[in-house]
Amino acid sequence: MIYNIPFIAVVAMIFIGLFAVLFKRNLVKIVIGISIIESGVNLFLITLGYREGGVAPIFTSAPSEVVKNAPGSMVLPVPQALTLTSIVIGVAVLALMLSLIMHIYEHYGTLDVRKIRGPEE
Amino acid sequence: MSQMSKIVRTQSNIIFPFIMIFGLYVIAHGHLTPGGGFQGGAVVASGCIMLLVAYSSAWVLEKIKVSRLSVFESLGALGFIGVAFFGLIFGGWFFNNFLVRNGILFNVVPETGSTLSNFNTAGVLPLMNFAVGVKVIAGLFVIVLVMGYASSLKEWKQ
Amino acid sequence: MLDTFLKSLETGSGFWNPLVLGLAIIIALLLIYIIRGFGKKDYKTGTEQTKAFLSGNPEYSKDEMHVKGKNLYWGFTQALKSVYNVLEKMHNGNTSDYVLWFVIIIGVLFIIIGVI
Amino acid sequence: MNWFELITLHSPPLIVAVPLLAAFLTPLVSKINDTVRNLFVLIMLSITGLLVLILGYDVLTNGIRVYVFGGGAPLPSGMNIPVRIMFEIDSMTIFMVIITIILALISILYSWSFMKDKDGLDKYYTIILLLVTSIFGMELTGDLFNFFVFLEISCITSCALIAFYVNKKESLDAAFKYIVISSIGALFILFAIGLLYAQYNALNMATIANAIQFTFFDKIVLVLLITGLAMKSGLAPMHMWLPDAYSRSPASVTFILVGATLAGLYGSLRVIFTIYGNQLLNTGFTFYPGLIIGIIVTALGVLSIFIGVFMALKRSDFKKMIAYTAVAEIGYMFLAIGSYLIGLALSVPDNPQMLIAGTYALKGGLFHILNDALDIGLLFLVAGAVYYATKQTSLNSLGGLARNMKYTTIFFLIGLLAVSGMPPMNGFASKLLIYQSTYQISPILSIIAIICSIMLLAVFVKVFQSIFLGPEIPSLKNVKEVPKSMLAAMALVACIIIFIGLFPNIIIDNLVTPAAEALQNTTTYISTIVGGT
Repeated sequence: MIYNIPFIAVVAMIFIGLFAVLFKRNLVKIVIGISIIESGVNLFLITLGYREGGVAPIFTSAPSEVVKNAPGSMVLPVPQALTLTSIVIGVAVLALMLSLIMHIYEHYGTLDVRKIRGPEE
Repeated sequence: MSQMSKIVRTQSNIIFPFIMIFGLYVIAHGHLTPGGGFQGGAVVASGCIMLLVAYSSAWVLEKIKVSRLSVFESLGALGFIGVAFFGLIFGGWFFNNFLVRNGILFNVVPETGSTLSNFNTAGVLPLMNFAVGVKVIAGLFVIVLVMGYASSLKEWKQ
Repeated sequence: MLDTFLKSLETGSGFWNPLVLGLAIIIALLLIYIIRGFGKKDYKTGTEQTKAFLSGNPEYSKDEMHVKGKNLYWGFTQALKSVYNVLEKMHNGNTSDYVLWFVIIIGVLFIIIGVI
Repeated sequence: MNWFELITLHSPPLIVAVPLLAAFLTPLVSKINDTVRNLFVLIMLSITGLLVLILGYDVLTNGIRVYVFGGGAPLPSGMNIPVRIMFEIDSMTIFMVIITIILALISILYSWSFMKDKDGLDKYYTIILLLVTSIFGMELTGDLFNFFVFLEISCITSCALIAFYVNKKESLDAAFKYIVISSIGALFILFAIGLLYAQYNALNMATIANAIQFTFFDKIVLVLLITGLAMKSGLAPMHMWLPDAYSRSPASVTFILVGATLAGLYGSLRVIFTIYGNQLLNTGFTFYPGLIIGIIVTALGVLSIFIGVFMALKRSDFKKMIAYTAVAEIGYMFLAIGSYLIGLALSVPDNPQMLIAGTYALKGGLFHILNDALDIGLLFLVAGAVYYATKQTSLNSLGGLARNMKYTTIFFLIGLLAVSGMPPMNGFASKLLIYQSTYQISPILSIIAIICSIMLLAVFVKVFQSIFLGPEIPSLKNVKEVPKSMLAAMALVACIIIFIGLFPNIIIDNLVTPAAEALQNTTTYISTIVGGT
């Protein structure tokens, strides 16, 4: 049970983020919602790699008995690499969205998502 | 537009070198300990952003040109892809780790279970970390600099 | 070499050879040219003979004569107004609603694929 | 002999690396001169095109290629699964890569004069090259996480390009919608990839396809991946970002964005046919999974044909009409793919005609990818030319342009005939394949497809009448023909369209049929990568 709590947190974070994106009207809050979804997915990836009692996945610095006796007792490194990459991408997306919001506020004078639409043509 | 109080500026002056050194350490030891180009670059860039907050973006823009930072960003990316191309030229495969074992630098293959003290390992990874670090420092700093400048312009207009 | 260019396209239950159709188009163009040749060539430009005839009404200015985009298919869109009302409501320009459609599709597919 | 083999060996990473290198060199090169920068971008993309041709020839003659980053065999000693990043190239990849390089080259050629007087052009070229890189990466990679990374790069760069007209508020609006929707879709795709990794401990597509069991989690993954990628490719009812994004970006950008959406389509093809390819006829369920996926995909395809055509008929903005038409064309492809899946599922006991009909549908759908990219692209280029000459795209204020813009009119006529599937053009060949094969699956599908195709013709007759025909409007008296580089780009596309239209067999035999076979033979794909060592 105790090991399922991170997964529950993942689902909860994704739903909180979706709630913010779907029902909040402020653009900045929508962006925050996307950020929360992203954190949930990252938490999911990190949780996947967790092993009970595992050591950090640095091969050369692991205690020698761990390497010899139980090579599987390291935390998986691949999900951590995936999470890092995903965080980097998230930073780029966040910066892009925030700069777009700045321009949008300049042109529309509002941050209400219902009022930000192009002309009907 | 306006700068923050003298206390804040002095504090950031004191703390700035330490942040710089820590960030550069994270970049340099990326192949030995957790961390690497992006993390260290983010630390260094946040140190620069601290200065930006304390001294206002207009002051920073007087000291640093955005176009020069863009050049640095391009150079970082070029360094990364260039190392990959060197792998193709010297090692025979794209992204080949051509320095390990028979290179001039970073050529040692450490024993399993040894300490983390040997800096001279891991082949091209330190070079790539360095390139990514340069790119991230320039990129993140440019983003926040331009954003801060744009918002300060708006305040100034009003 | 020529074979590959002249081969006709098999479509499972039929075939299609664009070159045959190209030949037909050329023949049709020739026929059109011949029929055009029967027309009278001795009309005089600049007189009543080349003016547009609008049942005796005077000709409007060039701007008003042009049938604009909004005038075309008016009857069609008017007849299918109920369909268009729904469609216009779908494309309301609201980002949250667009994301909602995405979430709805995920939910529906979960139900369909998860049940089997 | 040596250098050619070397280039052939290393062409897969170079196809991605050369535009990437060019992208980061462009800001440095543009310090010299504008002309030098344009030439540099064009030359770098031409080199990429050459590499694509070399790789294509190699793959089409010798079969599937695998390139391992860092070198060596795919599997290091003592491992059962590939742990390195790999590029896996089969005929389907080659087909998509060729489409992408055509789009990229023509777009760069077009933007030479189209974007001439704009600011920030060095960044524009950088981002466009990054977008091309990411599309190539999505198509070449054999690694799911890599696919996600390239997908996100394409989202970010497309968003930046859509917002190129920063001073127009509607393009900012479109870009914001696009980045919100596509980043949420991409996050769900990442979640699905994490689920796959949790179950099978692998990120390589072939390894996952080899091990996949179609458990409950696999169903979730299937739903998330298909929905996310279909959203990226603009399938109804998740297409709403597409008309906004297409109609409010510069025409040269839109031309490449078509390629980006088609890369999303390619991703969903990979998911259905490669990752889930062995599970389509899994007998452990009430229905075959392939049948269910096929019905869903077909239904959504028909829906997007319907919505695209109906919305296009009422619009009064030139670019928006074409954008909705693009939605309809995407629907045709999904209709063909769904028909193949239905035919495959129906053929199982003893009904082989269904499989044959389905295979023709698949061929038609794949052929339509190429045709759609060219036709829709040509129409967008024409729309860009009209905008360049008159500074407006509303049908209500244009008219009589055929007098001053003869060549543009001819190119528009070609695009019109091609996109609505009129006989001598390429659109007809692929649509005929789709009609005839879907008729055998279900007659209603093909009837809807034909009627909507006729309505597409009606849409563009409206455009042709109100923009190019009619009396000369006084305010447009001084309109001039567009510059030569734009005309050359449009002429190139038009020539390719007519060539494919006249000799469809050459494309079908050499590119489309190998691609369809590559998609159908999942086992070959898996055994080349996993079973090879």
